[in-house]
Amino acid sequence: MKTSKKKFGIVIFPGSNCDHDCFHAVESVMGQQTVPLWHKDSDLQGADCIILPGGFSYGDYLRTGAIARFSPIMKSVEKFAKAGGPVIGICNGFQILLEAGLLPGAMLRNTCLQFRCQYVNIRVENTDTPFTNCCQPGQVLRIPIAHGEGNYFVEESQYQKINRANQVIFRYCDEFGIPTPESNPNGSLGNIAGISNKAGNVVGLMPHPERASETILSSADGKIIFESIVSYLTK
Amino acid sequence: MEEIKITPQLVKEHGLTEEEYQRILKFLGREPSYTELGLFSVMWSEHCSYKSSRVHLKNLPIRGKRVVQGPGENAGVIDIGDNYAIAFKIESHNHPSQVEPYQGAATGVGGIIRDVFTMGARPIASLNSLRFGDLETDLTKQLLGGIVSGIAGYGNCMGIPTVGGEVCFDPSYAGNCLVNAMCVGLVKSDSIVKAIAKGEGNPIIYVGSTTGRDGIHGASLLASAEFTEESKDKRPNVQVGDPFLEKLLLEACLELIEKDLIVGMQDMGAAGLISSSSEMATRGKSGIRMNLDKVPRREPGMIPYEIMLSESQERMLVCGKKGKEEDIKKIFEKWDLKAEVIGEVTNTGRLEILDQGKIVADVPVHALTEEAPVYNRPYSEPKYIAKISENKLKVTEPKSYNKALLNVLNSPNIGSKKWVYRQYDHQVRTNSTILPEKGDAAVLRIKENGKYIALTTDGNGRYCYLNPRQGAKLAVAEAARNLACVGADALAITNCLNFGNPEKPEIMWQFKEAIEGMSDACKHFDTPVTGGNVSFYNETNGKAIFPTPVIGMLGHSDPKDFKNSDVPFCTEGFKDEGDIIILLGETKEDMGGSEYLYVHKKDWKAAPPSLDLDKELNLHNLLRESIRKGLLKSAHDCSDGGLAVALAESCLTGNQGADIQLPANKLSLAVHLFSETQSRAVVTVKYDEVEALGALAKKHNTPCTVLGKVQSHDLSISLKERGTAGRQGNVISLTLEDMQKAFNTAINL
Amino acid sequence: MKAKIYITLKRTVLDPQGKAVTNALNSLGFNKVLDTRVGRYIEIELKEKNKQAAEKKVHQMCDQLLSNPVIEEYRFDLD
Amino acid sequence: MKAKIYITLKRTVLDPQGKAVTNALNSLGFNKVLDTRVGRYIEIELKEKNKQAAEKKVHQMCDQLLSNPVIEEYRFDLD
Ligand SMILES: Nc1ncnc2c1ncn2[C@@H]1O[C@H](COP(=O)(O)OP(=O)(O)O)[C@@H](O)[C@H]1O
Ligand SMILES: [Mg+2]
Repeated sequence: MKTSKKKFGIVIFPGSNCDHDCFHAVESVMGQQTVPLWHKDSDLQGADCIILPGGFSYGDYLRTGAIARFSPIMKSVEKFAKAGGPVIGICNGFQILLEAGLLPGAMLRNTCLQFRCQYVNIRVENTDTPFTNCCQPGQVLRIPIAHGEGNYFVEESQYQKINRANQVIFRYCDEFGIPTPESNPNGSLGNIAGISNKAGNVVGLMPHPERASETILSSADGKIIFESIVSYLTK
Repeated sequence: MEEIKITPQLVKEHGLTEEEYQRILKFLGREPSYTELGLFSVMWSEHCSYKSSRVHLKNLPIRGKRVVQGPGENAGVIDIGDNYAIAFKIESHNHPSQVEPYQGAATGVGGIIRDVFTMGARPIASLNSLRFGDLETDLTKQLLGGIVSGIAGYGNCMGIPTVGGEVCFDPSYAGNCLVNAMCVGLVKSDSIVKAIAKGEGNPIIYVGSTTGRDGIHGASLLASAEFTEESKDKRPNVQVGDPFLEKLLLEACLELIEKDLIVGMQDMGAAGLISSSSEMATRGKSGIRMNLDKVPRREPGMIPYEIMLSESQERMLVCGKKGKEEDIKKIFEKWDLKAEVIGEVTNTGRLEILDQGKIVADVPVHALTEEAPVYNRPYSEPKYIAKISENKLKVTEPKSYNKALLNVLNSPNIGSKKWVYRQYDHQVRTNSTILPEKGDAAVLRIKENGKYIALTTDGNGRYCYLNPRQGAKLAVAEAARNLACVGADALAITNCLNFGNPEKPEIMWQFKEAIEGMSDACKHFDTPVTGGNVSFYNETNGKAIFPTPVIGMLGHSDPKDFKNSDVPFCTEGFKDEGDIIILLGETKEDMGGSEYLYVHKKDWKAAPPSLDLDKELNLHNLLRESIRKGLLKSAHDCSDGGLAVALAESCLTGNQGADIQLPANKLSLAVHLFSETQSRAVVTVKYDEVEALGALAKKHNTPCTVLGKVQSHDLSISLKERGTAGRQGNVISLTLEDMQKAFNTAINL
Repeated sequence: MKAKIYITLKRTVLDPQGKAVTNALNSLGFNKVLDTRVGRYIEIELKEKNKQAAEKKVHQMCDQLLSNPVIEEYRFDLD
Repeated sequence: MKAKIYITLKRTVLDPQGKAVTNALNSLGFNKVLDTRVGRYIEIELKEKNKQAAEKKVHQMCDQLLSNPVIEEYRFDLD
């Protein structure tokens, strides 16, 4: 019998530390299925969606995400992504996707030069993706960040391109949805909090939706991202 | 290699007294080798042997129905039901942090985390308690910046949320900052691991990072001697932490335990290989034979002395089960770590150390550990104490009460610690239900059994300086009150005792008094001590810090005891306009050591606040019962900074104002607003539940006074009737923005 | 053979760390500091005698791992 | 004048970052990499013509701010 549950593959790199949180959000909160994917393996075990969780893969040594992207599992993730499979990188996962070239741009240190753990507001810029299809256009989500290098950078010409192609998925904003300099916690170019690839099936974001998926954790706004993925996979 | 000759000078340089050396000769029946001298020197150091504190620590209450593991293991363990238990402990890293703030603090965090996972527990939260000199000085800024980023750097990378703590400033800590780090872990009650080595022939396995020359004598010399100019030369001893490696070590060790492959394990912290091996053997009443050729090193040419004493970080010693060596190695390989069998358990009761085929040390294990010297050092009351108890403070009224409140809110001791905690990942693991500054204690859910735990660290060096016995009692009371304010039962404590040089009778007196005060309070609240740490010699150029016992307390809540089981806790912020603000407890004149006097540079050196333990406990029971019945919409401890500060904080946290009508009493207005009388809390209820709370307060024998109501935006405090200061009408009127500005810029580097 | 690799942010990339250091130096009284760029310095010990072979290898290492071409550039010495 | 400053961890100090990079390079197939040390490289633009004066200043900057004498050492070039 075919189960209606969707299978989320959650990659574990040495130094990943939000893997537990993703398992919890997907399994206990969303009631979906999960499978751990060890970085040394290359079998994605039939996962419908891949999550690269947050943490400090390889201690963030050299550059965030720089070493992790060479893991054997990443070759399979790349293939999966090229074939159109949905891949979401959260925080360190986003940094790995950038280093792997699956997403354009690079991360610099936060302009304050400190790690920042705090709630931020982000505006949904594109609802036509597997990760945001349940959101209202312009919807403001309250989700926490926790990173030292989330200052997104890309060359000006490239920035124009991703803007035009609607690849900017989330921007830091104030509570009314306006992307002000004060609401930008890390100096990110254009207040970018999350982007996708051209095809829209690979997304990276610095905020942690898995940390804001239950009201007891001060916000459940992040759940809509997981709901979007499930609804996309169910279609 | 040429054997180094033991001379009286060399013995002295190892911090051993003549009598202690004689004792070594007796145990060995011969002169020690250089290596053996080193072993005794570190194992008998204050830091490892607790030789000055042991006689007093014995007086602490350690028994309780939930205590699974009391003092003596790497961490205490408290039962929380459903086959789950909490392992927790606090530890100091003061001197290393003063020398090298970032790495000192980072490795302090790394060390306490290892203590917890050594027990088989998964670390789920960290806290810390920090003390610095005056924030205005460059040195303090540099230390604060380095230490906070060191704690963040290590804890964030480990994926352990830093959920709480405290930061205080006083010139007494200018040359000797305090960095106390606490870690809390969750363990299945039936898989607690002990730091034990037993079973003849079982392998002794070394895992984790390589051994280098870093940190040799870190424990014995840095932490067991006063801080002088000379200490700076010991800088090469500073260790560098590798949180990434520790994360791998953590995962590997927990996997090891799950697969039931080991007898015991211990981290290599202070005094590295020698302390871990001798302590494990002591607990197992066995011996250990080790071959140093097998120890993985990072530097060539290391001699046995250095290998045994190195304090390189991120290393563990495991006593495996014979025949499981390959399974054990496989797990470490999975995590890209090496495991090396370096010895075995024997039944000789001796520690035998071989290097290149030769025996370089052969000593009875118990001589290093259980039979280390114990001193009942002389103590006497310092002269300043008499002066303090006679001192009557003159509290003058400020020109402007608005300004006075803003001054206190702007004090770095009272003001927002956001600059600190936003650098810590406090949400990873998705259990943090009360975030920093939202309540009086951190509250974490335990997904595994549906229960909640509450955590806090508290200590007040100023109170302890004024009266060490009272100060320690107050610290325990404050911790328990913080837990009561979030609705939790207080279960147990761990403590970190930061004092000066114990060879001085005045310091020893402070220590003994503090222990007795702590002991009284712990008995009263039924919060046994499950472990802790003593840090002596916190002195710079002969001047001691304030005696500073820090209490780390664990609390517990079961949602089924709460009317609203979805939210089994209470936060401190005012919630809705119209809610009624109530003071539980009674305000008296307690200005000794108060922040109000301190901030305004007035004489504060008089008796600290008094404390009636019965009244205090009544308050806690009242808070818990009313929170669990769903009566309270907010609760906030009223102590540091006094009533005015408690009200302002609840306004700021809740983003609401308050309209307060102070009832007149015998107190002068400044005292009424800023007195630090204990056993009080500011709470709110819905307007139609005032009576219900009143009835409960009566039941718990606690005064209950309506102060006013929550309003939007402004804090306004008026005197209802003419008070002794001859005033009436409005005395404080501040907007949220006024207060925010003062509160949020108190610490801003 | 030893490779000494210098990795710096491209001129077009804003360097928040460099800016902070410039400010800090200025406020310490070093008024003549106009600009600071903070980069990475990597020393690699290579078991390789042939300089040309080493050069090729180090280029590969830099391109693949040590530097990120989106934001950084590198140069190196061999000796 | 431009100062190029190289800051490295002292030899006796553990370099976790260097270790991780060595491992990564090895597993990428660069087997001839024996050891890696990761340090910082700082370029400072100075409004100073006198080389000796500049030298003195840069030493001061390194001692006071740029390097951490407890665990690091530095050297620099001027040009
Ligand atoms: N060193 C620290 N680490 C983490 N959190 C801290 C630290 N210091 C203070 N905090 C947090 O900041 C908040 C306010 O601190 P403090 O004023 O000391 O608490 P309290 O008023 O309960 O005594 C608390 O949530 C506390 O846990
Ligand atoms: Mg406070």
